Amino acid sequence: MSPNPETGGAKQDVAPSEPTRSGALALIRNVFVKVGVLPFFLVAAVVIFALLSSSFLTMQNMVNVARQSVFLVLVSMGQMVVLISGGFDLSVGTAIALTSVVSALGMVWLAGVFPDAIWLAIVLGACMGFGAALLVGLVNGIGVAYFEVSPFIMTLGVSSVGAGIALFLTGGVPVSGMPFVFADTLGFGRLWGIPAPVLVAIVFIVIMWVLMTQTRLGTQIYAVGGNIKAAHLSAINTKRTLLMCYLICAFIASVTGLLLTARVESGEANLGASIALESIAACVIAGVSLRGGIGSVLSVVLGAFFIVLVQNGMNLAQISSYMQMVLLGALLILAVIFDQFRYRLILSGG
Amino acid sequence: MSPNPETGGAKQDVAPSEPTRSGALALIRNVFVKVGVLPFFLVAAVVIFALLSSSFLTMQNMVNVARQSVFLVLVSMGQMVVLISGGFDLSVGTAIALTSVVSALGMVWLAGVFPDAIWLAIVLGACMGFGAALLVGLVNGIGVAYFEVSPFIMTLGVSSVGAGIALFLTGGVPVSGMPFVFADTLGFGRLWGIPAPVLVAIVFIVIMWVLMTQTRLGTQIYAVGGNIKAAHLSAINTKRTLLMCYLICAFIASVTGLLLTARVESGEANLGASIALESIAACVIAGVSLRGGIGSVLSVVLGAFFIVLVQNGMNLAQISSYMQMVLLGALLILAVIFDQFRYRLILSGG
Amino acid sequence: MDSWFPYPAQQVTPPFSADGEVSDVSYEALESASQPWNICVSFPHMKDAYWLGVNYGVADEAERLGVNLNLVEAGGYTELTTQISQLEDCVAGGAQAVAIGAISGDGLNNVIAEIAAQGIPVIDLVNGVSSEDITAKALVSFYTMGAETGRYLAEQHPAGSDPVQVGWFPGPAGAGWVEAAHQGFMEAVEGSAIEVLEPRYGDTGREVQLSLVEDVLQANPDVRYLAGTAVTAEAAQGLIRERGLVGEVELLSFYMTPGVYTGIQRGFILAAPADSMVIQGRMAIDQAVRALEGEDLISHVGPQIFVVDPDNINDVPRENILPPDGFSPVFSVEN
Amino acid sequence: MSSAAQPLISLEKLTKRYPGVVALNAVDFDLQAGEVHVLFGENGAGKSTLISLLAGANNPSGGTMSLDGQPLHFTSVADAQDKGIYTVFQEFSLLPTLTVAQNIFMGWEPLIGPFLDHKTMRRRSKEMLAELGFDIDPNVTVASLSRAQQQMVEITKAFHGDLKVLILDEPTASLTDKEVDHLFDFVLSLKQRGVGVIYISHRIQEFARIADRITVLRDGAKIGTVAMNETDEAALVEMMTGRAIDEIYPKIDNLEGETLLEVENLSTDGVHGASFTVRAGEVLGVAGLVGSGKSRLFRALMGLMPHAHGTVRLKGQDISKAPTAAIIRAGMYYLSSDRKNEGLDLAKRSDQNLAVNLIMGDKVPNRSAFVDRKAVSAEVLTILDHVELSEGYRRKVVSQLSGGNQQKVLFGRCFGQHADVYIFDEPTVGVDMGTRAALYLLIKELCEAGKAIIVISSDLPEVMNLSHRLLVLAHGAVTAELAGEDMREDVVLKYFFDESGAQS
Ligand SMILES: Nc1ncnc2c1ncn2[C@@H]1O[C@H](COP(=O)(O)OP(=O)(O)OP(=O)(O)O)[C@@H](O)[C@H]1O
Ligand SMILES: Nc1ncnc2c1ncn2[C@@H]1O[C@H](COP(=O)(O)OP(=O)(O)OP(=O)(O)O)[C@@H](O)[C@H]1O
Ligand SMILES: [Mg+2]
Ligand SMILES: [Mg+2]
Repeated sequence: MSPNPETGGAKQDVAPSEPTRSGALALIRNVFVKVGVLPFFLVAAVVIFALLSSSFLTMQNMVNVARQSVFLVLVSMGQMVVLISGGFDLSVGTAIALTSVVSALGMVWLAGVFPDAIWLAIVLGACMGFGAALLVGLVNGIGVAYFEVSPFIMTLGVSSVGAGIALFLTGGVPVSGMPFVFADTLGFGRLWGIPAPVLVAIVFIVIMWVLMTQTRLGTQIYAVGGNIKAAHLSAINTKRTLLMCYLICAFIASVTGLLLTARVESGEANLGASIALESIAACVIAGVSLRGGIGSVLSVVLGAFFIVLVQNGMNLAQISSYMQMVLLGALLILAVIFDQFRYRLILSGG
Repeated sequence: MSPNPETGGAKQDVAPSEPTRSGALALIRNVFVKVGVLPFFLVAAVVIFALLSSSFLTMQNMVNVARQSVFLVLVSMGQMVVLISGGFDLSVGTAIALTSVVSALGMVWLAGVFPDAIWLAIVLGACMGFGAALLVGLVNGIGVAYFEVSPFIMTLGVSSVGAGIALFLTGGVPVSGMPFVFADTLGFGRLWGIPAPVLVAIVFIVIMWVLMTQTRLGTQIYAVGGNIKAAHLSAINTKRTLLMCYLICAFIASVTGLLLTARVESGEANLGASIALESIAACVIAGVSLRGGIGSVLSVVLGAFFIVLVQNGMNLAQISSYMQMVLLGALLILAVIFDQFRYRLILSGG
Repeated sequence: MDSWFPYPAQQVTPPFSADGEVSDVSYEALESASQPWNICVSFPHMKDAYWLGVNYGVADEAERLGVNLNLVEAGGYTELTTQISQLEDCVAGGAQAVAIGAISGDGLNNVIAEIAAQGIPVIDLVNGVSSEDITAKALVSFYTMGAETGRYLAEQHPAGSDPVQVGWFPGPAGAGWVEAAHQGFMEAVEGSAIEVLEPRYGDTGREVQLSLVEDVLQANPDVRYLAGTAVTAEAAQGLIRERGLVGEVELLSFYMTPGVYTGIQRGFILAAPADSMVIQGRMAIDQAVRALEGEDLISHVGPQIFVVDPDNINDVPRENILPPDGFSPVFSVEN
Repeated sequence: MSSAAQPLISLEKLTKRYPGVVALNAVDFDLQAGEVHVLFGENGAGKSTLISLLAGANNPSGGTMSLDGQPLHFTSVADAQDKGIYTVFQEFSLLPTLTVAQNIFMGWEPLIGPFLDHKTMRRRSKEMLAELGFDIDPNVTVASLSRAQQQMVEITKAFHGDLKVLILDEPTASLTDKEVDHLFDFVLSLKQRGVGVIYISHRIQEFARIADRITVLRDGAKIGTVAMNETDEAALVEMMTGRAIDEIYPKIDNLEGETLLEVENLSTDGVHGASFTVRAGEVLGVAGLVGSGKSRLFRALMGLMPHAHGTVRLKGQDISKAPTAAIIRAGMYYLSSDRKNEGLDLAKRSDQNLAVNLIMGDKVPNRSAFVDRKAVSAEVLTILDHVELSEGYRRKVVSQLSGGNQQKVLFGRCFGQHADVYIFDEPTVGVDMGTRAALYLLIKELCEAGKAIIVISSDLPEVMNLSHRLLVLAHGAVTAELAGEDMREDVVLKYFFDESGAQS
């Protein structure tokens, strides 16, 4: 039977049936059906890159990959929330840039005002950054939920406005002179040998997992994305739920912005320019549906990590950057094709 | 009645009821309900910019605006076709870049081979460019229609692959040395005082209007985007239809690429970098639904024209670049809010 | 092949200071490296002829000296985080020295400090960073380039002469080199008869710059000069011809590309300062090898800037200021 | 029922306007505690509109509502639920991507601290489903259920402990007798507990079993309220339509023409070895319980199910491997039971929906790539007349039509092209009696014109009255093929429960 649009719909949690044949092949097939293609891709990538470059599997590089992936992992989780609600957030990059610029300006200014209370300056400055990003989320949320503007245009518009403001605030010049201790702690600090940004990411992964699977709000977000009319009829405050999604996404982007600012030790208006598309891509290859209602935190973390890992591996393997573009594009497509294939296996009672 | 998700759905062609009150206000209201907010925004923009800058309403500037808008208008029409089919095309920029690079390389090479048949070299070179772009469309279409890959990832991936190839072909250096007559004709030529690109755009507007409203293929595209399963049950070859959409979009992008190449007189791998999002924005403010099935050619033309007109006006009014970003973003949002408002008016029997 | 050195250069003392003393020197490079060092070079992007020129410089110099080269590019001036990751990856991949064409003047300081702390020499290439931890700088600042361009104009229209309008197109808003060039340009024309119009920021894509130019011509019919990125100048040539404004509106670019070079040759572009990006690339590799081998090095140096205009264009050695025709990017050199 | 008691709910001059229509025109209505009050009326009469106001899903344009004498103003469905008013919606309120258990507990999830108690949720929903006699696994996603099964979940969702008023909008539209019996038992037990029930249905024969009073609506206005024991079906129908309908099932001649469709050993997921034939000029009925595989058998035949095997011959030509579009062009037409997901383009107008089929089909000569708009429009009008869709609805967006009127549009799509075999999957779900009679006449016309007709329905009287032969399915297998005298309800029911021992 030729594939037909029937099977093109949303993914479903159909439990795979018992293994019908024995052997390793059947095992692989079962694992594939259960967890999807990303783990396989990850393993394959690790093996290939380890063969291509001896420095790939070193401790130092693993720490690098972990730290590099933090930003995309975080933003992708926020993006996921919005995507599950049936929306889109193209303004995550702007939220990052605004956080960076505002918190840097804030810290520099406050450090001048309270030279003896550096930590106070840092915390207040960070809060100003959060405030700016939450404002972005609030405007997005109000537009989408209450004015029913298409999320695409709403977040694109806000992103343009926000970028203009960030550039205006700095005149395009990076804001430097932030307290050293800020970068030393959030950017380079380590606890039990683990870089601080990685710790922050782990905390957020746990929080987001709990939020999406163990709380009412999580269920409501899935519900609103699944079918907003039905959610409305199911006594869900759809507007409030949508607003929450954009706020959550902006907040996570803001945390990312702060971590990035600590990492680069300056407030930059150009941070995060391409992260919106990248985070959506990470979500989609992790099986999040752009029509809403479907997606899981752990897959998204894996999806984002996979993208960063592949970029790292290709850099180490000294693959030319034009070739990297070709390979990465092809990999994204391949991942989704395999996922589609898995879905067919499930449908056929794999 | 409080707004509720019921009304949040797609836009609909509900015929407005009779005017219930007299006077100019009622007339405006009726026109607004009938044709949407874009014409009003356009008029407002023209008036404001004419006041702000004396050179805005000159003949020469109008010709400028017409010519500048050609590119976005064309690409937006192609994007519209894909959006109506329920998809997304993020690779229009890459199709443009590939066309530019390939046709320029082709023309330069062929002009060397047939120095006496320059027009042959130009036509063959252009065909090579079309071929490259159609390949992009074909891959997109096959991925989306036959492998059921999410259009977002498919076109994003293809866009990355294509950009890599375009850069690889040129090393990022513009391809110069194209036959002068090519640029003189397609880029700067005029017929009856109208710039050649504008003529091409007009021809395509007519073709696209006929395609979408008068042909079976058009009907099929709307049907597939409206409800792909229902279309499947109406004996529509949904896969072929989807494939056609991506081919059409790539072809129009390719024509745009050729016009741009003539305009800038060189083959550039950087052309069209931001046009994917811009064209989607133009479509959305023109009322095209990102969920598919809804959209009209003439509104999209208006939407794209509006964006370009505003950019031109702001440039003439010497509005600073940062401020322009803020204003344009706000305008996009406003346009969609008004459109939503119009939809409510229609619903409330306006 | 003739060796490229000695090359007229300018040294800044004390090194790395913004307002240090500039003195002319003659730059001498090593004949060859003692062993095939692994050198990593990081670019903001590899999408235009300017960076292709630098690419040519570093690749050819690595070849000549007999060292290994790995080149990474971040994909654009908005990709600061990518550049940081790439630098980390370079070091993890075994680079013994790195040369950086920085995206941000401040944003890379941390990663540079980390790299330097591992004893790896860091060379600041072309764009300039504010870090104290670098080993050497091989660059001509874009501030100077902007200033050279401004000075060229200011000299022709000194204070007191008839005021003239200049349209100014610095490039994408927020990029470090753009802001530097902008600052240099504005300071150089200050006090002269030059009136600079509202700067028109925009991506260095041709169609974007073309629209900006069209709009400025429209809004300011009296404009006399258009100065800006190379893309601006290249894109504007056709427009000026089409409008019949040749001779009435002159074009300037604040850096050199093959297109600008041809434009100057044909007389469509008035002038552009040459920063010899090929030589900057060569110097960076030479400095890296010197640092690795413990040789003396001039820690803050750049090729001498000169303004190319139709008068001198035929005397300028093209291979020093532009990539050769037909050169395609080299991402890795193995020796 | 004593009229002296204060009504549980009373509506006065309740009005709801939509653009161009007054969906509800100053309707008075009251509901007593422990009463089942039926709302009855043609498609588009305003029944669903009335209950949407009571359910908090919509705001009235005028009039007042009160509960226990207290005025009611809802801002949301949650509001109404807080006051004990729960609704089973005609257009379901289910979230397709969530599990059955999550759907049932949507909004009142059991918590441990701030966190969801998934275990209790699963256990309780299993119990609730069992209580209502619905055989559904609470852990599967709603999207994977058939329409009838979704209906069951929708019903289960409304049964809360603190129920005061229960509103049921066509809950039995896709159910078979077995589930209906359970549901009615349950409604009667609620009634005993003093819950007020508003019940909407087009199945008039159900009223005698549960109704106390019946209110009839027509064109948004109230025609009257009558006590069940003082009226009969004929009177109700006349109140509803304004005219008498004597016989809704027509007598269809059996032409016994040549064999058009031969199915041999067709199997797919949930269908095992089905074999049967259909001849030109006859109506083949298909009956079976919810989930027995009625739909899947014919979906497989249309090429809509993955991994189907067996042979299907249409007019002697093997079509078992052909894609759906080719099967349709070869002369088969399938009317889906799921009008929302695969039947209609909800965002388009009724006439636009019909035009698609005409443009794709061969009824209107669309010779070149261009569409003959005039011919198509003319044909659309004819079809709309056929299915009795009133003028006012023809240029309306389908999502704004009442459920029954949507079904009419869907039915109209089958006249878009010529076909030899028509498969109607639940063709009259939610359609009022008058229109059903008209649709049956259309089926009769098709059949007597020599077409082969297959009617799949969970409404047993419907299939038994229309068909010449009846195929009974149980657990995915054909358990009986009945004709003539054997087509009796008791015989059919026997095979429903798989007495032949077909594999499952
Ligand atoms: N959202 C809406 N927008 C506009 N008109 C609507 C909307 N919803 C319903 N209507 C109109 O209101 C009227 C009453 O519809 P309603 O759904 O209440 O009918 P009903 O009695 O439930 O019919 P059925 O038996 O077919 O379900 C119809 O004319 C319908 O077209
Ligand atoms: N489109 C579908 N995709 C996946 N599973 C489906 C689909 N439609 C039905 N099912 C499954 O098939 C079973 C019902 O089969 P089918 O629809 O053939 O039964 P039916 O006899 O027509 O019953 P109903 O009265 O529920 O329509 C259900 O268990 C349901 O989960
Ligand atoms: Mg109804
Ligand atoms: Mg069924």
